[in-house]
Amino acid sequence: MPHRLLKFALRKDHPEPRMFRAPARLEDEYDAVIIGGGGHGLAAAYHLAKDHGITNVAVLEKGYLGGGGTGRNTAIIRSNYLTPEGVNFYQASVELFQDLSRELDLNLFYSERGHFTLAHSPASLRTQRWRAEVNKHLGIESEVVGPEFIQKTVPEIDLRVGGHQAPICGALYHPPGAIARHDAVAWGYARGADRKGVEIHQQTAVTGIELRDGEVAGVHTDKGFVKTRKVLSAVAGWTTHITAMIGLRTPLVIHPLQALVTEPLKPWLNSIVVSASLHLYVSQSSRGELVAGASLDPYELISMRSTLDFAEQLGGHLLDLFPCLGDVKVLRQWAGLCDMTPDFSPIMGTTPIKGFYIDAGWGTWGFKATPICGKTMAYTLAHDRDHELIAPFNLSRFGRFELVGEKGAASVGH
Amino acid sequence: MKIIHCPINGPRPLQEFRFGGELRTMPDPAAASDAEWADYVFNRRGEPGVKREWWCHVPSGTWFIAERDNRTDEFLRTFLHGAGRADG
Amino acid sequence: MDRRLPPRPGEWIDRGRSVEFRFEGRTYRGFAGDVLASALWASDVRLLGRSFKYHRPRGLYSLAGHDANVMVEDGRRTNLRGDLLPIVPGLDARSVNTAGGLERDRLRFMEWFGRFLPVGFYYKAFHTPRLLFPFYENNMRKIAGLGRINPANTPDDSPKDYAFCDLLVVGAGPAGLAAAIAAGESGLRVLLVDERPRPGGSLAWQTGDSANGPRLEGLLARVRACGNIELRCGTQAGGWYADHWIALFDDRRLTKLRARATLVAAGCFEQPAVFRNNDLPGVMLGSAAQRLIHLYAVKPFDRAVVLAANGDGYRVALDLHAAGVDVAAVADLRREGEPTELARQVAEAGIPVHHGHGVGAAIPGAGKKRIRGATLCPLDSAGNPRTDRAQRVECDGIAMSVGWTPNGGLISQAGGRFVYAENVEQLVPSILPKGVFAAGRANGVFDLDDRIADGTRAGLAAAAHLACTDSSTNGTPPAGPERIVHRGPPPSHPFPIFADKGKKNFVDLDEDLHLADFANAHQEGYDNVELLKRFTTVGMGPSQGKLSNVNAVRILARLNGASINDTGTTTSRPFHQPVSLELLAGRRFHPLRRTPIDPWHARMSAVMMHVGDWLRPEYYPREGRSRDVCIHDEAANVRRNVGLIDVGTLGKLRIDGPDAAAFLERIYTGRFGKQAVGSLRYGLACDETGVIIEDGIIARLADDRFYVSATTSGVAEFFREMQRWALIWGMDVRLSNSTGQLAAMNVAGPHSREALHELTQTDLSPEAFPYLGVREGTVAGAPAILLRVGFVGELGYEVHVPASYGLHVWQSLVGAGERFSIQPFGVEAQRLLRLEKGHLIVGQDTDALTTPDEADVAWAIGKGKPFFVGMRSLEIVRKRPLSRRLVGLTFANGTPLPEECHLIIAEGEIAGRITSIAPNSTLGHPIAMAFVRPDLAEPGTAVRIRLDDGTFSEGRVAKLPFYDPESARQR
Amino acid sequence: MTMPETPPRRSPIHDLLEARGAEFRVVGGVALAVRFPTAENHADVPKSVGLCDQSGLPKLGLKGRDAESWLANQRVDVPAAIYDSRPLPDGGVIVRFGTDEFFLEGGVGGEFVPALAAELESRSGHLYDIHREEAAFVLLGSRVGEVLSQTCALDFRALPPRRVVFTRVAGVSCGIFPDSADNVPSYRIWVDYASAPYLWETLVEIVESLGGSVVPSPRGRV
Repeated sequence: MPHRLLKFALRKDHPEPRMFRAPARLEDEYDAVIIGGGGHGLAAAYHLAKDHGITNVAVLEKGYLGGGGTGRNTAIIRSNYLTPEGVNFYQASVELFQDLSRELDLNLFYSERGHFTLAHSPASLRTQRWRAEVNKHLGIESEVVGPEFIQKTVPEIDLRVGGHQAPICGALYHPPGAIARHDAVAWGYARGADRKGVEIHQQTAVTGIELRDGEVAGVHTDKGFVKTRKVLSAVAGWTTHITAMIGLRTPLVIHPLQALVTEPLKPWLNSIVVSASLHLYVSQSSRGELVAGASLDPYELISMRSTLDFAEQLGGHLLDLFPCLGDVKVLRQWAGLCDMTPDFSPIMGTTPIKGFYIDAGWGTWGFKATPICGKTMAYTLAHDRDHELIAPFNLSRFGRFELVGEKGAASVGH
Repeated sequence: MKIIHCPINGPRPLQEFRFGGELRTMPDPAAASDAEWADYVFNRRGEPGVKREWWCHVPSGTWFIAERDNRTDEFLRTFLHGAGRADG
Repeated sequence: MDRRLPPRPGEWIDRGRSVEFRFEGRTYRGFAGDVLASALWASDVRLLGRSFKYHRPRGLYSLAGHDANVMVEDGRRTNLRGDLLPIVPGLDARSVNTAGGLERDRLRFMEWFGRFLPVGFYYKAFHTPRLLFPFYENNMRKIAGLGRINPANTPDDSPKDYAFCDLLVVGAGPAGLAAAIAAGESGLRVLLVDERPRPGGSLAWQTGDSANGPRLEGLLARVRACGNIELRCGTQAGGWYADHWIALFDDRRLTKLRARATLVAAGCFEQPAVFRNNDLPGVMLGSAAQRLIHLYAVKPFDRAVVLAANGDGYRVALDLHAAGVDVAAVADLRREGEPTELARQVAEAGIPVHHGHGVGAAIPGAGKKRIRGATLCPLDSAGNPRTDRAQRVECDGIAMSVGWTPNGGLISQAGGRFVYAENVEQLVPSILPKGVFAAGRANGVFDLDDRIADGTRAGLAAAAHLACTDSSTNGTPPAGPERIVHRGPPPSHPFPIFADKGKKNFVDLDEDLHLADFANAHQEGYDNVELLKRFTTVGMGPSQGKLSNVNAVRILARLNGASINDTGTTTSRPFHQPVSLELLAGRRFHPLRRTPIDPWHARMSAVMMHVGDWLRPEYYPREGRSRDVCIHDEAANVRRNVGLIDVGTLGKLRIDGPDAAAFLERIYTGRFGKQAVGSLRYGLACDETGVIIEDGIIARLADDRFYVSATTSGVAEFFREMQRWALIWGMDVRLSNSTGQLAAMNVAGPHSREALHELTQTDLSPEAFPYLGVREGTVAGAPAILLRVGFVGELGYEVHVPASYGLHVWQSLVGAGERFSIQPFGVEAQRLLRLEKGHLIVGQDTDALTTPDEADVAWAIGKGKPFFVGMRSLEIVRKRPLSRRLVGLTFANGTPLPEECHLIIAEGEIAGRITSIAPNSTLGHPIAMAFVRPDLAEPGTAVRIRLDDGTFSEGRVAKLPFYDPESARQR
Repeated sequence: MTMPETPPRRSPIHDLLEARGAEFRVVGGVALAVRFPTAENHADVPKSVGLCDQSGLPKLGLKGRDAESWLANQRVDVPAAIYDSRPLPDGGVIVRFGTDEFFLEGGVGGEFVPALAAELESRSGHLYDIHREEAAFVLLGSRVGEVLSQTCALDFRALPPRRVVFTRVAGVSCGIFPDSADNVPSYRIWVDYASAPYLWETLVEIVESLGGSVVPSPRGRV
């Protein structure tokens, strides 16, 4: 029995201190203001303090910690991307994740499950091989596997997909693919940043950004104005709201992404299973629930409403793949917001506006990048220069028509 | 499921429609600078608010324009391309 | 011992039909109409399940579908709610989530661990050392979870329905019935649903008054009398979606309802009190006891204590008394007690009432499998129990009637808001979205007559609303009768929560959360309702917090010293009750498209492959020949004799009108203005970023009539874009997508001319009908468009005819080609032939970023054109040096061959990618197409390709095409 | 060289009907299923629901600025509003699909549409004929509504008669034409030739689950 638990048992009162303070009021000035108290913003705050000694930092969250994409995604972590730029970036993130529970002294339930991307056609198998080869070239565990391997690893899968659609002819298999307890990632970074002196202000909404001669001079909030020369926008699905405040044009459009969770079941599904052509991804949480999602909603919307269409489609596709789940009950459906880019790669780093830094374009793949975004964006703020890992993702790439083609031959992310 | 009022086919469920993205005006390719052209090709007005968008009723192949609030998903009005110009 | 009561009016069981079933391996009897929990309770079984975390004994609690601890599996299905599951003959139910059965569950030791497992403990332990976590997690996962999946199970694909009505009324209780009648009688098409198997709602069980039976009958009679009300029982409104799109679930199917307005009269969920051991079998909601008595005729206890904070509790006491239960005491949390008539009746029944008292604890019996007593404690001024002055009462049951919360999930899903109202000490709807109405207890109205009046009011309001939305002007409806406001003392207690040193007073039974957990979470900084929910997981269990969220918010509000309204509530999401995947999925439609030649392919037992929605012949298998050999032979026969392929899936478009040529010049990269009538040109199309998205053949039939082919999987989207561009540019063109309307086949090979000649009057001589020509004529009597194309690099004709003639023409060609040994060939042979010819396939040899320069098809771009889609972007792209180019590769026979998408490696860097490969071409050696770095694009350059196993294959860059460079054969 | 006769047009579900043992007769160049071996006869249909194939009837699509005037010159009664219809002399129907787009379907054995098509040879101006080869299925009987409510998200009780609606049935785009006659609810479904076998098999399954059946094509429109 870990000593931590004994400690709880033997103390009469509850021994745990607050994980993060609730500062009474905003200071007049900060060295940096981070908009967004999700995983990315909190990780950036943590690394600003830890790596660069910049602690006079305020994280402004209009709602509650991890209430956006961090708390709404399906917590899949992987690095089997298509472009070398993407693979290197996400691999650095996976490596940070693997040691993050220790680093933050919080059990994030980082659980390596193995990640299948199913191929239902020779064309999609080609794309999977493309990914596998790029991955292997960069030292990532990733390979194309045949139907037999899939069946052996996940016996419940019906490779014929019900018989009315193209059968499964193989998959990209990525053993390090993992899931984690997403909320805890935000809490852990919040505690870490808080202990290093960062101020976290929840229920504090940014209402404007003050520019002087085209440079950031401060931030207006519903709790008053604060001076600062550096602002990081780390609000994913709410980015267009922030960029509109300073007239910064980007390719970002917001789409909802929906997910659902079933009643808890005894463990049976150990892998993460993704099927692009069925618009489906599913894993089983450590609580036993099946957590499943689909591809983006088909039109722009900055609202987190649910649709029945989604639940019907996903229910159908789950049964196409796992016919034995007919009796399994869906508890709850919900939605999050995805800030999509044309090339399915993020938009990170410096912008034409001095002092305004952006961490956006997280679409459906933001959670897995949390640690590396924190590290690289902190570096970028500290040095006012893009960290080399994120240089390819600078907003300026569109002006140069130098896209980072994660879309490949077009397939869904997650 | 949303109901969308197609100017030709009347009120229909969302599943009969396809979203066509924001209504954009192309700058004169000859006159536009590279930067202006890239802005036209890639950048979008993605911020919250009422937008003019293309929608297509698939079964009948009818393209039309909708004014929609992308926060509430409320369709304020729909009209055929060109018809909307007169009144703004 | 049989706890069944004598027959009573309105009971839901059919005593004529006795049902034998099994639970945990033992046989019991009940009646048709019983649910598992009622039938077991009737047989004096009280241990019905174990809890999620501590495996504490749990019994019947709400009997309203929220008893998440009473979950069973029946051999096919799992996680079935014991308080919803009807018993049927042969039912063999076993409790989920036990180790070695319910009685002696080996996991009951978990409770002893409880003190070691504070809230969120798992975040704080097991993660170090890192290597051990997988071991810990494995065991945690085994302990967590409820039922097991049944791998042998197969889903029923029950059909789904669409339905339509003016007004949906949710809940067939007094308010709902009255609302439906009011709306129906004012002419609306009303659908009235209730999740219970019979209508009546609380009239059927709560108000115990003998007048209620007739009263219910009266309301139901009016519903029946009114022609336009449809009543559906056993139907839950699972979720509200945009524009009154509502998911209705019964036990068989999902009905997708489109209503014009929604009226929620779904009543309330009774809320438990929190005290020590408030979770043990025998402690239940007052409404559960009443449901047992009135619906299932089961005597809940022998000796009971009623914990009351409202008149409903006194009603419960009287019902228990009438059912022969010895009611030992009513503990009324209210110092002033019950002001109504009920107080007198209870006194007359000789039931002792203790004002200002609460229950300090339930006293467990052996193994905690039932209770044997309760401690009654006076409450101090702060409302805390004085345990020092506790008096002990023997009893085997405690019924709790301390308050309610509205069943308003649909209202908040529709965007409505709730506010905490002091006059009822609970949430009531404050903002109702347009077209959404609330009535009855869901609306904070509790008196029976008031509820009926409120239902009528809401029904009329809905009618008025729809009436004036009809008369176009979406003005607000005329105000109906005044909103009815609750009179008398509040039906809910503001804080029915009693602290206890130990950790056995449960707030959330699904998740085994007790009071201390909330204080601890709060101390750690989870002081916001959403954070608290996520950290403690309160409300995340199977009953989705229906019995715990309200108390959780009350606790948090106290901890924050804030009001309920400032503390807020968590948002309700679909579904009202969990819904099985097979109901959600229902019957699925998988549309498939087939060409007119499909029956013939079937007769030849061709191997079909899915291409988008289409089925196409991949190849035609032959006895004793491998797939590769068949494909190779099909291709070889095209080169040697003549082959026939079904290309009916190709996009087939008509572009007509005065501006047709000008339009095509804007869509495609090439020039068509001067294209001669009767001729073909290759068409290449880019998107606005300059990326290749389509290619095809453009045939000019007349000055103002073009016939255009497009790719199988791209045509639908591409045609839609064409339609949009035509609108934007305001050009005078008529666009038609005839893809499915026309059959198309390609007869290709040295003998194709002779074969076709038999069937047409069109002059096929090279002079009259040269390569890249198009003619309109007839083939085998059918009107046809003939196109001389060279996709596979041989003399060939594409024959396009109306679909209804397709099979006839195909068969005629097969017949006419017989003496030239014509053979069908499939998609794979065609891929091989076109590869030999160096023709790219968009989507295989190009990707999401490929430009014409990279694909080496810049020749297809018309020089000096003023505009085409993507042109301006290509100008910008061309300012950068080219990063890759599509080239041909040849391989020496015997070398290990790469597969498509294997990478070309140069100086340890990625320098390209195989896009297409043909291991056994008709050229006698393997060939491929690949992207390579421009410095490697020179013909003759050797490139190394890494294979799966890390070894390398070597190929040489070759000039395209590989086959017949002068294109002599196809002329 | 001998030129074959113009062959009979073939329904996209010809083989499926054949498999049911249908007897065919060529009426006006169309192979129509006129009898089935089983007791599937018309009489019961109104009580439940019948499904009938009328594909292969002569069709014609016309587009262009001059389409309307040309039709008028051919003495065709041209519907005024989009999706409105008018009967054709041979029992067929003409529907306006757009401002200057029309769809004509001849009646069983009717000669009107083929004759009209022949006239097109001598056309002039902006008039374009488009191949129309939609399959045509007829759903009829008192339980038609149940078939539609399982496959289509439209409230058919709210639709005006003899006006075409374009919607989706069982996931495929269709034109639906309510042409109920003598109190027998009836809907004509036009669907892409390539999707027809799928839609037919789907509808047959549902029709039979409701106690209905496949019925032979009557002479003329139901």
